[in-house]
Amino acid sequence: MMSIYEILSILFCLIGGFFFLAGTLGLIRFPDTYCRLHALTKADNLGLGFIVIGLIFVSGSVPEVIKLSLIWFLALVGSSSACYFIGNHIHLLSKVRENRNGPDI
Amino acid sequence: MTTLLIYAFTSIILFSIGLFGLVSHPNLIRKIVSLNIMGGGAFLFLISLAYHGRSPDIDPVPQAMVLTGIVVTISATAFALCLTRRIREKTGQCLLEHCPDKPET
Amino acid sequence: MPELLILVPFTGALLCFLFPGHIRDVIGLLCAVLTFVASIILTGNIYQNGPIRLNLGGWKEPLGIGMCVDGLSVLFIFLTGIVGLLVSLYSVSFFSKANNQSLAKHFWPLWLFLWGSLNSIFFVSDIFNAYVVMELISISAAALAALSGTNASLIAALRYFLLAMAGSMAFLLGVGFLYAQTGTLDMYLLGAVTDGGPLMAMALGLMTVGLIMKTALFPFHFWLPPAHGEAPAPVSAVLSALVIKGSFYLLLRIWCTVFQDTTASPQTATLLGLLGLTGVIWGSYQAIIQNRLKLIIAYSSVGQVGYLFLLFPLVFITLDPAWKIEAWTACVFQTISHGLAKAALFLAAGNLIHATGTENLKSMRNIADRLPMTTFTLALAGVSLMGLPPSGGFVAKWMLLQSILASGQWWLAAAPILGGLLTAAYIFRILSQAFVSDDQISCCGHVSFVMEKSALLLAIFSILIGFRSKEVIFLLSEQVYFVIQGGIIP
Amino acid sequence: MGLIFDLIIGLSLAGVAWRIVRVREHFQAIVLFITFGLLLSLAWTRLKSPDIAIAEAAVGAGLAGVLLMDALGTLSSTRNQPLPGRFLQLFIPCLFLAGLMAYTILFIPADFQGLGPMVSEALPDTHLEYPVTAVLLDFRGYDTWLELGVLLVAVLGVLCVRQAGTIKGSMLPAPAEPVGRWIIKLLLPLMVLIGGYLLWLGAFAPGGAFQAGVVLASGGVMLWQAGHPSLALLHHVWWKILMISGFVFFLILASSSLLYNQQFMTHPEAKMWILGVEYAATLSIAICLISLVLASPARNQGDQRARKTES
Repeated sequence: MMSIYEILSILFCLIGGFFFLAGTLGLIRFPDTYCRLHALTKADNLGLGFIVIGLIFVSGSVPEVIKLSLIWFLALVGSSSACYFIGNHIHLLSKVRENRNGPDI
Repeated sequence: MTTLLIYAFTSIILFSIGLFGLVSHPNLIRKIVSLNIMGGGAFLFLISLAYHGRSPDIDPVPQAMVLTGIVVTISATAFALCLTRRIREKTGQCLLEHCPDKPET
Repeated sequence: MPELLILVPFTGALLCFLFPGHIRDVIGLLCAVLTFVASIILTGNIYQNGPIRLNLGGWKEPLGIGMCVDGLSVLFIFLTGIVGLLVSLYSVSFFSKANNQSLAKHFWPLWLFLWGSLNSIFFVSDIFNAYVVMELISISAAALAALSGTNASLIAALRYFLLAMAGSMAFLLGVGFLYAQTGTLDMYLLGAVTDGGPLMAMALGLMTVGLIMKTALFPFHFWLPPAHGEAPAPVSAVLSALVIKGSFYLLLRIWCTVFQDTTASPQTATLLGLLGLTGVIWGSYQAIIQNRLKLIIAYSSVGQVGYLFLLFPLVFITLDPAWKIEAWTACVFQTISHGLAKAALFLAAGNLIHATGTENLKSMRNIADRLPMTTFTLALAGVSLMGLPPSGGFVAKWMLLQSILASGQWWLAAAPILGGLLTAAYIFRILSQAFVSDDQISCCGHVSFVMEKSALLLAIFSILIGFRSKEVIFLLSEQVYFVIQGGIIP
Repeated sequence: MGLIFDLIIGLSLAGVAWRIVRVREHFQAIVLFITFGLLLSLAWTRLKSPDIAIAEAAVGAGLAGVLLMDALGTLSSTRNQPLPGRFLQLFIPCLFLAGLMAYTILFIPADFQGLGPMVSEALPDTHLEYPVTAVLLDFRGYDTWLELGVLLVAVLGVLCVRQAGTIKGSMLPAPAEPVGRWIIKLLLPLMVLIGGYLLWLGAFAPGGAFQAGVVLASGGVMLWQAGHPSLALLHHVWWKILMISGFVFFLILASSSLLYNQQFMTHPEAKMWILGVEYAATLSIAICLISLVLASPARNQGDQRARKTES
């Protein structure tokens, strides 16, 4: 017999899994890097958040809850800044390319 | 027993793949990456043994050996990469082919 | 006492890393002298009192790491001590030259680290510890090989280093296989395990291949000539005389203690002997056709290393224990006399190159007139390499030939005979250029007293060791932890 | 259930390794290598070795990735590298070797014991509660000492290859980025906290000098990557002293054991020295790893080239 918490936990983890799947699909199918970044950071963070919520339901103690939330928070910080760096780099690269093409034409 | 077998087989495969990469790739960075895969294989073998031991706890000796090994390998990798960069800087390529020195002053 | 041999060089290396300028030379030299004295005392100690074993941290063997010091280790320690001291003396003078000054800063800490780790590999009695020490040796040796900073030396150093790392990885996996079979890491406990089995055989294969890669046995010799030939003279001397001996020592130790009774098969031993034989002929032939002095000497190392591997078929196939011991002694003797002679040759070559400013054999004419001392050194070291009496090389090759004939493996006799002739060919090639008088070449730079004398002393030692063969044989047959016939002295 | 998980990890490890070796682009290979490191640390976790998982995640995936990326950055053209020829000549021997070793593995004795029971028996004598730390710092302290030596020699070797006197020359931070500065402010205190926590934990739970050292090192590398000049503020003499501190601590211990006429490398029975060794080792592991990453010979030239292309 499963408790309501366990059922909720499984449900949230499944939802999280779905978002991860969607994010991965986006990573594979989207045409350029900006879109891919978009898919990765948004969908995956959401997926991770749902999984964390799902795990919080079955966690035993308060420190565990804090640790889980910290994981989500750190992943958010990491992925958003990584997204910024990648996006910025690509932006700069395209600018350099434009400049290079300019005098050639 | 079977967990041991799965990981031990994986470790052997990793070691051989690393060896194959080391001998087949002319590029130095790829050679160094392959060496690291070889190292990963050897470490995995030791840890799968540690897990396999009869006592209830994991055998700590292979764990300590692998920790030592990881630090040794990263030092060696850093040193090899530094040599590679220096070679790249001086000869303009990342290969082990001999390149005559510029006449020294 | 054995602890000091590790502590002193390491302390010296740290101090050399911290202090600038001339203090560094003084510290380095002081440590070299201290280590030398310690190695002489230790050798005497072991000669009189027999082997000792230390348990580090006071923990008994399967748990803690042991250190074992026996006749075999002290012979290598002794070799390292002499070569180390004289190379250190030489380098004080060598690196004080204007164009080399900045190199001394890197040379001293690395060299002392290398010395300390070589000493600790000669005490090794734990196979994982051996892996760590080998990495220490490879990194410091590769860094030293890259010291001169030319393109060729960088590439040679990296090639050596990649090979050495691959060898270490194979060794590490071998350690894993041994641990899986026996659950211990101590060499002597491993030797006490009697059931062989495929795990032990695989471990033997992996470890042997890993170590012969580092020792530059024939199919894996390709890294050696460039790495040793491109380094500065004192570094080449150390690399050729000591570093390859470190991995050879480990190979000997492992074959004689861990695998002797269980796994070492005649086929593997024959294969190693065959590779050694090929190495002798191929290396010596290559040495003859080279034109650069240091490359000749480096290829000669390939050849001389080949001799060492004749030990395996002789010791592991021969039946008569007396001849086994003879062959065993011969090969270790060869290691020592080659180490001394090769170091002398490289240092002398460094003097010549320093004086003439070129490495080309052809443009080194008439040096006998101008650098008689260095020419004499070359000749003396050459005598030992060729194996003419009464040098150390002669004793080694004579015993080797005797035991080959006694063992009935006739084909092995090709190595000392052909190898000796080919060695004579390239040594005379160097010397003949030395005596050609050529008035057009007028040089040359001044070679300092210390540089000439330290090379000469090494050459003299390589001859003199021939007169001390009794003591060496005693150390190798009585004062070792294992006996050649099999089994362990409790 | 566990077996399926093991199989998935094993297969993906092998698959990723194969891709790393066979993929055309170097950049892709390095990204895959970072993935490989993460997968390996997953395997360590599964094999109940959290210490190694931490170290692998920080070293194998983190620092090695930074090092490789940095080295790759100096390669101008990474695209369209031809795959090496002679595929079969090399592949078949490797396959043969793999088959041989795989066959050997079947002979691992089922009653394999290892040294685990012996360690737990002797554990009370060490005054430590966590066996891995006890093995590292006490039973096999000599290995750990030499391993600190390997780190130090690698730094010396890097200096030698660069023909540079100190690590200081390359300590110029990367150009500052607003987001980078922000993330540093947020994450660095956390990393220092985690490092300290791991260090403190080592006496009785997974954690210890290595793990703390590599986490601190990753923090330091991040600090530098983000363009923060604080690392360069440390005087180079102090830098050297911190770098050798772990090795020196062991050296002092080993020498003092000789003075007391005890066995080599024995220590007085006090927790103080173990703590001292751990702290010193952590610091020197961190500083040495940071130096290894920062001492990149082509950096200055590469920056100049980049500036040229920008202007």
